[in-house]
Amino acid sequence: MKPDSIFHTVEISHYIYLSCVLFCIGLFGVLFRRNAIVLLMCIELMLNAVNLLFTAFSSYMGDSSGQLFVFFVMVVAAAEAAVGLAILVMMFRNTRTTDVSFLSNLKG
Amino acid sequence: MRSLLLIFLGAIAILFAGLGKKEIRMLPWAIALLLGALVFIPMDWIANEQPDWVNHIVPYFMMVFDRSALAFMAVIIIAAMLVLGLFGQREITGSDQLGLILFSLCGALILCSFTHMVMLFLGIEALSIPLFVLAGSRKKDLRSNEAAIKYFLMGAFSTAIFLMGCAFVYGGTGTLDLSVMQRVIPGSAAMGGMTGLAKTGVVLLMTGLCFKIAAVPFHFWSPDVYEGSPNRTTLFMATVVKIASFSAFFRLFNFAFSSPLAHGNWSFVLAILAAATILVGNIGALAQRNLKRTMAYSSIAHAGYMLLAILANPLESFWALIVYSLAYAGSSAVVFYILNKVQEKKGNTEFESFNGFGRANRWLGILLILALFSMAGIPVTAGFAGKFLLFSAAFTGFKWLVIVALLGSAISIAYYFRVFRHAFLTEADGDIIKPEWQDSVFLAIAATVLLLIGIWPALITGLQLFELH
Amino acid sequence: MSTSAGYIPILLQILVAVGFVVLALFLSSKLGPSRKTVQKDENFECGIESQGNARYPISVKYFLTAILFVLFDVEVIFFYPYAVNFKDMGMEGFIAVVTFVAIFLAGFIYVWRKGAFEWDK
Amino acid sequence: MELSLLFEKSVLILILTAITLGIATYLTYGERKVAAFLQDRLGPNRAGIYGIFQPLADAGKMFFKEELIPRNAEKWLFIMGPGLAMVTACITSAVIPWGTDLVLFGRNISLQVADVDIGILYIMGIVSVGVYGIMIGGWASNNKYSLYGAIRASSQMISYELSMGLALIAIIMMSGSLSLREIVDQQSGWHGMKWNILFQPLGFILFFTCALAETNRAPFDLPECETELIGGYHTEYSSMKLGFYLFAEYINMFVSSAVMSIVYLGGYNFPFMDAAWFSTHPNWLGAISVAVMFAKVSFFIFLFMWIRWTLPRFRYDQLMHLGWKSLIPLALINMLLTGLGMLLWGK
Amino acid sequence: MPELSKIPWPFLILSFISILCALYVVTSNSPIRSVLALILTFFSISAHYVMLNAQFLAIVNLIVYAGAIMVLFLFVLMLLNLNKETEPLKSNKWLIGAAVSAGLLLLVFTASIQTSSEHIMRHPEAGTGLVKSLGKVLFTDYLVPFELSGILFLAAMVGAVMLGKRDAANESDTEITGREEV
Repeated sequence: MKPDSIFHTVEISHYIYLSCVLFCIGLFGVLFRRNAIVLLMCIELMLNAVNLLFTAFSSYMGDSSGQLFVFFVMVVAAAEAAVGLAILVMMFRNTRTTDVSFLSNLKG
Repeated sequence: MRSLLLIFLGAIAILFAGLGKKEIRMLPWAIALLLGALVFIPMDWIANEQPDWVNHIVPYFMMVFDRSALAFMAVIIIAAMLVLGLFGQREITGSDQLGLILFSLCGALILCSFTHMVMLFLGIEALSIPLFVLAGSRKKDLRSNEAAIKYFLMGAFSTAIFLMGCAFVYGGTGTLDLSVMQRVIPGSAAMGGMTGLAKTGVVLLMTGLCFKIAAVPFHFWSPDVYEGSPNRTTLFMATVVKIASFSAFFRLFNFAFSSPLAHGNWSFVLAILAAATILVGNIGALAQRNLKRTMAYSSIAHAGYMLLAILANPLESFWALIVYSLAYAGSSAVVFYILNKVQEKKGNTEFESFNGFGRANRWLGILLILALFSMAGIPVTAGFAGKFLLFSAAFTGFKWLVIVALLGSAISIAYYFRVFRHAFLTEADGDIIKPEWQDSVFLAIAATVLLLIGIWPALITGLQLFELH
Repeated sequence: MSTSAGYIPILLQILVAVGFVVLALFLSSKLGPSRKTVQKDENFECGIESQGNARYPISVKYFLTAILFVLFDVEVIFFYPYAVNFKDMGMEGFIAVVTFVAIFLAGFIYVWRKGAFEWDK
Repeated sequence: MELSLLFEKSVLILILTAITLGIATYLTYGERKVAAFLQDRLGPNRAGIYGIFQPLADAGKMFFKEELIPRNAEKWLFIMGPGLAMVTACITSAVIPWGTDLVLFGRNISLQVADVDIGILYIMGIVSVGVYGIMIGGWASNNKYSLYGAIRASSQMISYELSMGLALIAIIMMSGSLSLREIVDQQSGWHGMKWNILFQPLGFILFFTCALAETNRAPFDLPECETELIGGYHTEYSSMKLGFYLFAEYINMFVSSAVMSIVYLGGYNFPFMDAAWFSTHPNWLGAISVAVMFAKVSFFIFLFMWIRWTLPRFRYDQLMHLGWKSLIPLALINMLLTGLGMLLWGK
Repeated sequence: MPELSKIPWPFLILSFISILCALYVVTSNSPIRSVLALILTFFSISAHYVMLNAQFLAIVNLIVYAGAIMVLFLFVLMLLNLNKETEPLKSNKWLIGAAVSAGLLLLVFTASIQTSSEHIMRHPEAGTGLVKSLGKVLFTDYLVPFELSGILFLAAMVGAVMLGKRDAANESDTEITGREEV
């Protein structure tokens, strides 16, 4: 049981694959779902995939700027989510739904 | 720097000054603030001794206020002044909206001056987050709500894609600093240009930014959002946000990814996007029956033209982009002002509402013609100067694209003419609109900008920008 | 101990906790009697029949609290890396943080004056 | 990490979990005895001498009670709620150092499950995740009272989390590290009496108030105030699931007492622990330090109970006003003053 | 694609959990369950961070995402009672379209990874992810972004209050339902 050595045998490409897969799952959700809250969750998932990728690069390259970038992504995502959910609640108060397809009042 | 600080502090001051009061006129203060910020720019311009920004980045600052940044900042502040000046009298109810606009403006100014991906990202967010709110600022209006939610979802989604691009570029180059990136990104010749990671990253970055500027095929959100948002916010999005995004696009792609090897990797994709944007924007605009939607599509088309500047040699295209942005901001402001006034009278922005407008209001009619001419790119207006400069800058590298752009401009004349026809050639009696004196001042400024640059573009292009490289 | 390996005991503790909880829940569900009746499975509403759906929308104040919590919480997170480095950074770092606190306070006071914390109205 | 260390940690974890559960069980007894003492009654005195077996009987009963799941409830979430509450309560103690190192079988054995770099942030993280158990349980019950209880609980917990974090920052500025072990060791000066509470009295009061609110203890027990909400978020629960919610509350109380002892009262430090004799008898030192630690924890637990049986309950608006309008500004001021003080009079 | 047998098992298990939970997030019909699955995803990603020795990020991820943002999501879902509202899923056409575009993107990614990424050497230095070293960089190199994010929060607060607060002028305006709260 040598976890340190286990960590060292993970290659960077594994992390890239993983976060690409997560990103694409999130993207799929954004394209497929239409409940606004679920859409927002899928976007958060995509952001997390990005964060994972940044962290992997940063810690493999021994460069802290990637991790700081992730820090900023996280905090900004929080601000974004806060504003987004405020908008959603406002919309819900007017329409009683968060289904995005309801938004067909505006033609595409 | 000083302008940015001034606007930020002013925004906070305005927020707090308006607290707890029902009716307070903060608008003059906001405009004074912008004027103050604008005054700083020539001062900085003169003081600016940096010949080459790459080697003179203030340590730890992540922003550099070189002359190219200052030029964009000036355009953006002028555009913001037009937005506030022309739409301030009725629509702004609280100081919170004004504060949000100013915060957003801070983000826009950062997009002119970043030298680091973190600043680019934060700038985009600082620009967008207040706008999500502003788009939905008419809380009871369903369309405004929907515009807000759409704009928000598209914004968040494009941010995710943009960030993925950042991550790939970071993996491919090992840095987030633009000046380092510029050195690293070509890769070694043995590896054949950029690494695969960096290539994918650049394409993803491009995609993310194309969402922001509403380039085809990532434009689908913009007509809805433009139509649903309050008019002032729409104008802000169409001018300030678009110009700031282009500034970011220009800075990122022409500084960080500008080496010949790298350029070849992304320029072709971008050229195709530009061509598609021009065609889709113009053809889409033809099909509309509503002036606000037409303007939305025409703004997509304008984004297409402006993409030429990013493709072309930055030394030539920089001033072209500035002139074009100014022309675009000025003419949009005029058209949106008239559109807003008509909407107040008639309740909608269908073309029919404009019938007889030009006969009823002589001066506004002339202004409308001027603005439309400028948008269509007819000589002696700023729009013509901008288009001419843009097309000639891009002509050396992308002849076919310039031909597409000319074709697009030809199409655009058709729908601009339709506005003209409704406003001047129909028999109906239009409503008489009396602009308040403050409005007249700003309309006059817009008109002056359009005419002056149209007649004498060297006023701007003659400015000495130090060597970009 | 500042490597990833230091977290293995935490993982173990999580496993132990989860194992205990699952086991106890399972045991208690097997050990106890199970005599279901219609009335016993009703929701409790002080003895009368329950009225309507229990999950109906609720005051917007709670959202506002949660939204503001998210924003302030993230700002508080920023202070931790500072606090750890506080001694090394001296006055310059302190001024930077005071600036940030000023912006924080500006937001806080604004929100306060706007009445977002008023619960008695 | 080699196997022997892993084994050592496993034993420590098992002992710790057992102690935690035992303490949680006996805290119910303690609470009733304290209440009886304060109200001049006898309290439980039937099962065993002084009723000492009462909690065991209670716990046994929990197992054999019928399990009720309301028809309209979301079954899995309903079960998950108390489980989550219990798990989050049980894992918080992982970073807490319980005493100085022991020397057994020629090995240095640390009485701390994991000394990680993020130390106290781990506790903050788990506390912030602790909201879910209550929220999910309350919502899944499909009962109005449960939902109200859950909303109140979560709003209250998130509100007080802010000032808790801010109060901690002043401490971290003094210690320069997030590791709880470091924080304790730095309080060992002045012959083991250099406790943080001497420098941070305001911070201590803030933290203590927040701890009361985070554990939903009186006077902040609005989520379960019987007069308004029947049982609050656990109205619909019975048998072991109810037991878990109650246990989780007591475990949280225990752990937050431990955290407060460590952060403000010097943890396992005791006066004259630097005596020369101890350096040659590390195991005595370890044993006494553990005893001291538990004495401090007991003191805090008694304080919790004392407050519960003395103070009346807040109103919800008072609770939120206190959290947002008083504690947060105070915590900010405390933080800035600490920073300023340390810069000016260089510590 | 790398051979599965060569990948260390802790990484494999964690990745499996992440991907499974992520799939559940996008396919589940009940938004509440999506939220819970997303929280689990965040936990597994935090575990990845720990494996990468980015300890500070791991805990910030938990506090910010799992402890704050997701609480907000759960609040919105529970209090607006959105769970019962069955979301009509888009048609199969959409499903195929979405799957194809996501798959294509994944292919592009895969292609780009295969041509490169060998150049990223593993750096043995372990200290970059610790609070202390990150904090040092944050308060020197990243000072301007730090202050800027303060501005961003200020803007977000103003916006959230503007949208969320009832207008004083119009009392009947904004309460979500006729029924009052607790």
